[in-house]
Amino acid sequence: MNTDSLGYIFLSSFLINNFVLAYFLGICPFLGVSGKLATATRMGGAVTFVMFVASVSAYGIHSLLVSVDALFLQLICYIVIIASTVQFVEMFIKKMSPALFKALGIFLPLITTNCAILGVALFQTNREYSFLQSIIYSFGAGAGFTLALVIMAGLREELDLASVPNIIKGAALTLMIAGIMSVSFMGFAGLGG
Amino acid sequence: MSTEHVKGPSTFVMVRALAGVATLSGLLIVLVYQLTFPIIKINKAEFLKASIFKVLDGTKDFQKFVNKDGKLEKIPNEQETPDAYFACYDDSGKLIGFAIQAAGMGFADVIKVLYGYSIEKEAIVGHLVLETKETPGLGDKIEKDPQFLKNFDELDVKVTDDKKSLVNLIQTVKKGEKTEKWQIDTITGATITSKAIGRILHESTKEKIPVIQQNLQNLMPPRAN
Amino acid sequence: MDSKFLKIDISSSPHVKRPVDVKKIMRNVVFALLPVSAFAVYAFGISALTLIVTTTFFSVVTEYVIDLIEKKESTVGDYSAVITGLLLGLTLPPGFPIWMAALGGIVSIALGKYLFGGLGFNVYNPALVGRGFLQAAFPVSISTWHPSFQADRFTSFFSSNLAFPFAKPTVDSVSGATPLAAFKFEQKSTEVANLIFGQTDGSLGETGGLLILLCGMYLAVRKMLDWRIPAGIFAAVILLSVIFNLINPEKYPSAMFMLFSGGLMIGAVFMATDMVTSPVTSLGTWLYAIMIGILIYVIRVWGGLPEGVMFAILLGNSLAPIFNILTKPRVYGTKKAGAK
Amino acid sequence: MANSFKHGIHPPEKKEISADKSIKRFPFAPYLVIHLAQHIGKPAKAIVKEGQEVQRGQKIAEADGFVSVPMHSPATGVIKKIAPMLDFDGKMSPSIIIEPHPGSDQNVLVGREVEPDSLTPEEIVKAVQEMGMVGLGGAAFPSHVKFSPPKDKPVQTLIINGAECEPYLTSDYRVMLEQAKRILRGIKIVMKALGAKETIIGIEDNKKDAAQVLKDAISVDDSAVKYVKVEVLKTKYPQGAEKMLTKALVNKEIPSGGLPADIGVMVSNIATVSEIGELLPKGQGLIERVVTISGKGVDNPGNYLIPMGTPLEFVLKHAGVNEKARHVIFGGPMMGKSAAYLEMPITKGASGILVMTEEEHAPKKQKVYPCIRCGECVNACPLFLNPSRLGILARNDEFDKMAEDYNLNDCFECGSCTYVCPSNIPLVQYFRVAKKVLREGRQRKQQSIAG
Amino acid sequence: MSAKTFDSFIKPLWKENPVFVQLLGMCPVLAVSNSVYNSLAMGLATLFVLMMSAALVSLLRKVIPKQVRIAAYILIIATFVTMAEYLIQAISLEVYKNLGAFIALIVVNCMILGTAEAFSSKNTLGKALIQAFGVGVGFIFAIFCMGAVREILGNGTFAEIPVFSENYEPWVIMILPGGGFFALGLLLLVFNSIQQKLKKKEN
Amino acid sequence: MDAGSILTAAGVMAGIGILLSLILAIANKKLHVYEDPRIDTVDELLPQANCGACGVPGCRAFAELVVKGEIAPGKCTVADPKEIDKIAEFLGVDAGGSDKKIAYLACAGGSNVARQRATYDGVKTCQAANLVAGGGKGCSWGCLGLADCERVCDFDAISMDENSLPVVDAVKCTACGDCVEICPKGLFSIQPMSHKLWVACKNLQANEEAEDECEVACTGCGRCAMDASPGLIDMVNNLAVINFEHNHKANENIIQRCPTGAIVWFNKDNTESIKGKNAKKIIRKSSIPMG
Ligand SMILES: Cc1cc2nc3c(=O)[nH]c(=O)nc-3n(C[C@H](O)[C@H](O)[C@H](O)COP(=O)(O)O)c2cc1C
Ligand SMILES: Cc1cc2nc3c(=O)[nH]c(=O)nc-3n(C[C@H](O)[C@H](O)[C@H](O)COP(=O)(O)O)c2cc1C
Ligand SMILES: Cc1cc2nc3c(=O)[nH]c(=O)nc-3n(C[C@H](O)[C@H](O)[C@H](O)COP(=O)(O)O)c2cc1C
Ligand SMILES: Cc1cc2nc3c(=O)[nH]c(=O)nc-3n(C[C@H](O)[C@H](O)[C@H](O)CO)c2cc1C
Ligand code: SF4
Ligand code: SF4
Ligand code: SF4
Ligand code: SF4
Ligand code: FES
Repeated sequence: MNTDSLGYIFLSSFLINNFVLAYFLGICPFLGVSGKLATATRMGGAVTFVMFVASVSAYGIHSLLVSVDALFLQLICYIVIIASTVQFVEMFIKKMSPALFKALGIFLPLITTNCAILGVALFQTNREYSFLQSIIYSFGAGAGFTLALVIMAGLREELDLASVPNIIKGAALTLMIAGIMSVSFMGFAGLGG
Repeated sequence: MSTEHVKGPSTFVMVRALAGVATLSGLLIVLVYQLTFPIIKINKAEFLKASIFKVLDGTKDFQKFVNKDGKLEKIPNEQETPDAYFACYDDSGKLIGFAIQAAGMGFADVIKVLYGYSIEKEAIVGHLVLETKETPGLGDKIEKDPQFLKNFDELDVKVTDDKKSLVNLIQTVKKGEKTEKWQIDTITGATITSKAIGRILHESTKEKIPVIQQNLQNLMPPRAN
Repeated sequence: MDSKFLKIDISSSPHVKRPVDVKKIMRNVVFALLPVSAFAVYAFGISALTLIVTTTFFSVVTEYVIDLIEKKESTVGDYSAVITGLLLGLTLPPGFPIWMAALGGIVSIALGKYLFGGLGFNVYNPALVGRGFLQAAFPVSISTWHPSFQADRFTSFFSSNLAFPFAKPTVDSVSGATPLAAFKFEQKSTEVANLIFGQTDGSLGETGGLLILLCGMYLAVRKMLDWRIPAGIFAAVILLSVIFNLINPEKYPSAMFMLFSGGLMIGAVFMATDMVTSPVTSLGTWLYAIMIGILIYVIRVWGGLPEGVMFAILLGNSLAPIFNILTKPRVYGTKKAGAK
Repeated sequence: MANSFKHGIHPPEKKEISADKSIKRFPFAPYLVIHLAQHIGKPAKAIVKEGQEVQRGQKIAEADGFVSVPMHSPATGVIKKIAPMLDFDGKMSPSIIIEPHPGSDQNVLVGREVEPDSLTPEEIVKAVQEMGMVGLGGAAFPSHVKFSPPKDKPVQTLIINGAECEPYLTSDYRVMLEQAKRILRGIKIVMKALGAKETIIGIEDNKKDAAQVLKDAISVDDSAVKYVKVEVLKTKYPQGAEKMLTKALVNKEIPSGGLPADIGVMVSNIATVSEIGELLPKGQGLIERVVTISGKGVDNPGNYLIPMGTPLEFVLKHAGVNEKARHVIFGGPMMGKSAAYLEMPITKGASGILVMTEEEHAPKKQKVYPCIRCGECVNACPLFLNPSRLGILARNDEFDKMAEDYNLNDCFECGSCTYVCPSNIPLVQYFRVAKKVLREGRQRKQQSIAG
Repeated sequence: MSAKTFDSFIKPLWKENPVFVQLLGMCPVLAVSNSVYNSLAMGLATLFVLMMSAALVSLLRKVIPKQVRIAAYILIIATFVTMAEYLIQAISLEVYKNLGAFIALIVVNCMILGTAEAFSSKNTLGKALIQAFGVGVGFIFAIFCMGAVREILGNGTFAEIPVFSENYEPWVIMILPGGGFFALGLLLLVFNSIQQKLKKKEN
Repeated sequence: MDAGSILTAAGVMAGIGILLSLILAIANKKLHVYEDPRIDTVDELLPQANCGACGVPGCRAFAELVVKGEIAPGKCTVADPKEIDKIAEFLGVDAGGSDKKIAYLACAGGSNVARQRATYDGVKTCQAANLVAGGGKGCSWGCLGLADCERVCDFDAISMDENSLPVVDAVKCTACGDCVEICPKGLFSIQPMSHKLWVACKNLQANEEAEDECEVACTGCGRCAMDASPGLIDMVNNLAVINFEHNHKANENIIQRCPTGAIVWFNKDNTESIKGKNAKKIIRKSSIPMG
């Protein structure tokens, strides 16, 4: 498969180069919000959504900066634009659909400053993805993040009831599981190649 | 108690503060950018130069070209393009070959390489991995394994007489089965990555070497700048 | 009112019990693994014997030591560590350095089992955690294959077996290729009969598919193994193989080849069936098995690596809790699944 | 294929010990203990005094409200005492203690004979209550309450439970073999009370001869032929549970937390209808019942007609208890309750007394392993619960979660899960504790059940 | 230095280590710790941003109203991150390549925002700097441990100096993502058990 | 230096800054929910045991009520009196403290004096054992000795003695009542420490019947009731029941004639219970053999 094809971009960001398990992005929420399956699913949805928003805004701001020849402002613009767009979207959703806000809203501020989101924006720029490619990339990354989060939540709900030794409980255990997950995701290496 | 005391400052104060900080930020960044830009530029150029020297022995200087409808056109060395041909000259200013970038899927992700093409030998005489996510210890053998590097002592990419295509396309074979000059021996333990290199070179040379050969006449004269 | 003529015991119902317990099941699995191990020794000689003994020994000792440290009653007696050790040994290539095998045994139990609280709580198959660790740590050693049935196999080791602890193994010149690698990298197919009867290269326990199948059937008949899991995996792999083989027999191998090559047989029969790490509902079990089957096929055919059984099972383990939740059966007398 | 339900288990039947022993009458014990609360509902009220002489069959306590039944004296004798006595749960329960007259001929007090056909449904219900009739299938729920379903939930189908799925027990089997006529008479009475249109008798296929006896009896009874049928069920535990039986016979599920009447059925034990068929026309009360005494701990196992109130001690001695006996169990081995005190009497709910030896009983102090998630219990639970998860939750004291997310309260404690569990986890016991704690609404804090 | 200020410097080193205890800034700790040099470079870059932004935040603390403080801090942090990015490129392109996008991602390292918010914005320049320095060193300590463990096991070298004999077989997994998780998990475990022992002693 | 790019930078950034601050300004219009800051202070002073003994779900909720003045700080049974005083002082209210209460156990039937009728096999908790024929103890009211109370006590106030009978540590006990709730035999009750007279038995059997099952059972002989001032002790169902409303009339003489020592007198700090002179001496150390 062509490495620039939309299919590959999705597959790569979803499984092969999973944001959490291969790129170590978004570890904070991965450790923090993976305790309950229900929360994890919603968090995943929210992150995916924000990634999409970030991807679109980053694409726009990048084009703008190229046109005024001020690429050195890229990072600061990304972070600021992403943060404020998300905040705006949050308010917007709150107005338009309280139900949706209830499901996603509480996570939004939490996500704004999360490396996975900024990562999507930066990587898509580095790789010079087109608009469409960028969007697919953000969805793949979001789906991958959600997958990792949901799996972890499933496992952790199970382990909540296990007699895990005390010193391992918590972050250490989650990290070890992530390690095993990461090894098992290595099985996807080379897919589509 | 009432909610009175939490009343915030006026919008103007906030706008002033943020706009102030933002402007300050912008200025700081520009300052550093302006200061570091020349150094970075030199660094990058040095880096590129070093890379090119590595893949084509004897290079002293180089010039960037792009393919415009089958014609190679000169562009400034600083200009970034993904698809450049670096013409390489020795100390006498003689065109000795080209350095070319190529990329393709490896074991884990895309591998980017730079390879050197010698006009004299009509062969690939060196390669350098620019970007790889292959497994350390395995995939990185393509940079370190002496036996694998030997493949690039002289990897034949002769063109046919009409200069439209290669006589023999590059091939990968199982380790120890290399019999022809256009074949690449794979690495045991990293078959996938080494095959990927073969494939990347195969694709790239198939397209680019004939173009070079067709344009060789126009480029041969000692360079002009 | 004198009623004290009887010594009475009291207990909660039920007062009868199926005469099967964990220890008995585990012991039977060990029995079922013995012929497979014996065949491995027959095919690969003392290297195989030493490797299997090493992994088993280190698994059991690790379990024992951790129990000591945790001041728990020793759980060595339930045989589960023996199974882990045996299976880990059976998944290693014949020339694998012994020190690495020992490390694998330790990792299997310590990281794969005790980290999670011991028997019954581990969410990943311990033997495969061990192997996964080894594969990621020593990818070269674990994909260096030696041919089976060498003449001197009962008298000498492969030189790489004997690497000094923590040192690089010497590279043997006689390394071979597994049927799957041969197919993937050299487009060479292997005779299916050879696969079935173990006349190929590969990990210790993965050659001789028929024997594994028979041992698995023994367990399935004794109801100590969930037949749905191997059945689901086989079904998925066969279906995909048949479809794609019809489309392009050059590129996509036959179903028989897929079934009997690589670790599929031992994985499907002995490893995916580890009850601790597979779903508990029967529908969940089917989904789990079919997903593993599909992943094996996808990784083998389209992925970078020639073999994907280990990854597929580990991924299946990851999803087992979610399958359990998704396939919660509808409780008698309720409307929706799990409704109150 | 025989009718059945999904899941369930197959414990060894062990019915051969007592299956061919016909019903024999038991002698009177030196004293009889009649608990006033041996049925579900409000205890009866004593209407006799200490020292009073009573005749066999005479009412000695009356129902206290609708969900309550009267008690009748099982023997002619004298009321020794009215005092609390030990019951199953080790609690003290108000009781009447009767000392039978050794010299008495023990004739049953003649009741007022009635012609069932002439009674209205309401009168039948009243008469059933007067008999002191409760379900003999084990739950001891007052029968007349079951015979008066809510008006908006009419019962079309009467299901007679002849499954007797518990191992060892054979009392219902003997009743079917020996009391076919009584059963048909009882069915007619109950159907009339309910206004039911048909009756299905469900019998497991290990008792085909009993099914045949009933079929033969039906075929010679002109009226029964039209609306009573016998269905053979697969032998599987717990086929005899109300919920399983309705699933197997009419393919309907009793809603969670609902009543059989919700789906237009009523389930009654075969011995219950037999007793009604016999006693109601005679106007007599329930003073004895058929009890299977079985297990290797007794030398004379069999099916006995035992007067209510006979103390266990006496029952055991009479059945030839031997020194290997260790466990004395009221009911079958799957759901029966251990007895700790041999002063305890036979009650209306006792369908069997098992006297098990140590070898026969589930091993003592079994090593409990952690749940290995083998799924055996999940595939055994007839109600499609997840005992594995419930057990793990119980160990973590997550009682609320058990009830809210995993339907704890649907569990009818059949014990199938515990029977199959290879890790020897005492699942049902956990569930009982959890249910009790929840019932009592205790807001307990962390306390590990495992100890 | 008053005892309290000293405390604020010492605490983040161990007792309130931003990584091991507060679990902040995990991403870079995992991602750029496959060698000692990389982790040191990352650590230093983070320290730079941490101190600079602490300084600026502290200086501007009277000017920035509470309501816009987060936005302002992000702006300030992003500024210094961008500066760091260019400075590193100017110093060594190689280092820049190895650290990859993670320099830019320092912006979103919650540790920095946390420090700015919790301490710098409430303290004078000097105190803020000392505190930030403590946090930064705590971070460097953590990422350095990771780098050391991963490089020694995964490559057989420490800061590119071989620590074992020539013949050492590296554990490749330690350099791979999986190994990153394992190493951090393991370090947390060790940290926790030391911590527990210390506590026991205290009691 | 390139003036153009400096201008661009400043321009772009200023623009962004203004945009951002406007957004925030709008957001800021939504006001925060006001919470009394004193709640935090009080909350911090509470022990955070969240035991619920005060009758309020959790310490935070308790703090809210305290601040509102709806409950006295002293109602927290767990907190150190010093902390309570601090809270009271901080809020300027009366501490409302009271006589310290602890858990009293109404059973003395350890395995050395009480007979076991049947051997229980199963889940080793009192709750579970109680559901199996009451646990098999001869005295069906007595302590099962499987230590549910010990496990449930968050304050380590209960320990099981060598005869499997729980012993309450009066110092550690906070009267949270968890043991009262958990005991399936209902043997615990929370009593002020000023109650020195105590019947350590719940057996309703009489005379030998009771003594047969447990050597220290209350046999219902009624001697204590006779010796006490009227109204202090009632005999109910063969058991002496103390009427604590008449506590002031209690004295150590009441227990002296008790034949089994079922009625006891606690010493000053409730560390020891004293039996009457006539109580039979218990010398057995090991459990009573079965059968
Ligand atoms: C963790 C891991 C990483 C791997 N990385 C690479 C890699 O970077 N490049 C590669 O060609 N093969 C890689 N492999 C593949 C195998 O090591 C092996 O090379 C492949 O099976 C081909 O084997 P052969 O060369 O002996 O035929 C990796 C395998 C594992 C388990
Ligand atoms: C409060 C209550 C009301 C009941 N009402 C009826 C009823 O109206 N009709 C009926 O057929 N059964 C009724 N039952 C009986 C139960 O449905 C069931 O038949 C009885 O508990 C015995 O069932 P088992 O032996 O399967 O446990 C009632 C039970 C209870 C606890
Ligand atoms: C698990 C289980 C098994 C049961 N098995 C039987 C049985 O074998 N025979 C029977 O008559 N009742 C059995 N019962 C009781 C029935 O559910 C039902 O209560 C009874 O048949 C109602 O009739 P009755 O009220 O006349 O006793 C069982 C109940 C349960 C919960
Ligand atoms: C059918 C069956 C298969 C098993 N397979 C494995 C296995 O693949 N790996 C393993 O470590 N243990 C295996 N075990 C043993 C046991 O379940 C394992 O040690 C637990 O996962 C440890 O908690 C198996 C047990 C049974 C009964
Ligand atoms: S006891 Fe309850 S959970 Fe267990 S099988 Fe029976 S109904 Fe299911
Ligand atoms: S049968 Fe026992 S071991 Fe198996 S899943 Fe159920 S509870 Fe767990
Ligand atoms: S006092 Fe109650 S809870 Fe405590 S051990 Fe005795 S019976 Fe159990
Ligand atoms: S559980 Fe009982 S003994 Fe423990 S503190 Fe609470 S009241 Fe006191
Ligand atoms: S550092 Fe917090 S999400 Fe990456």
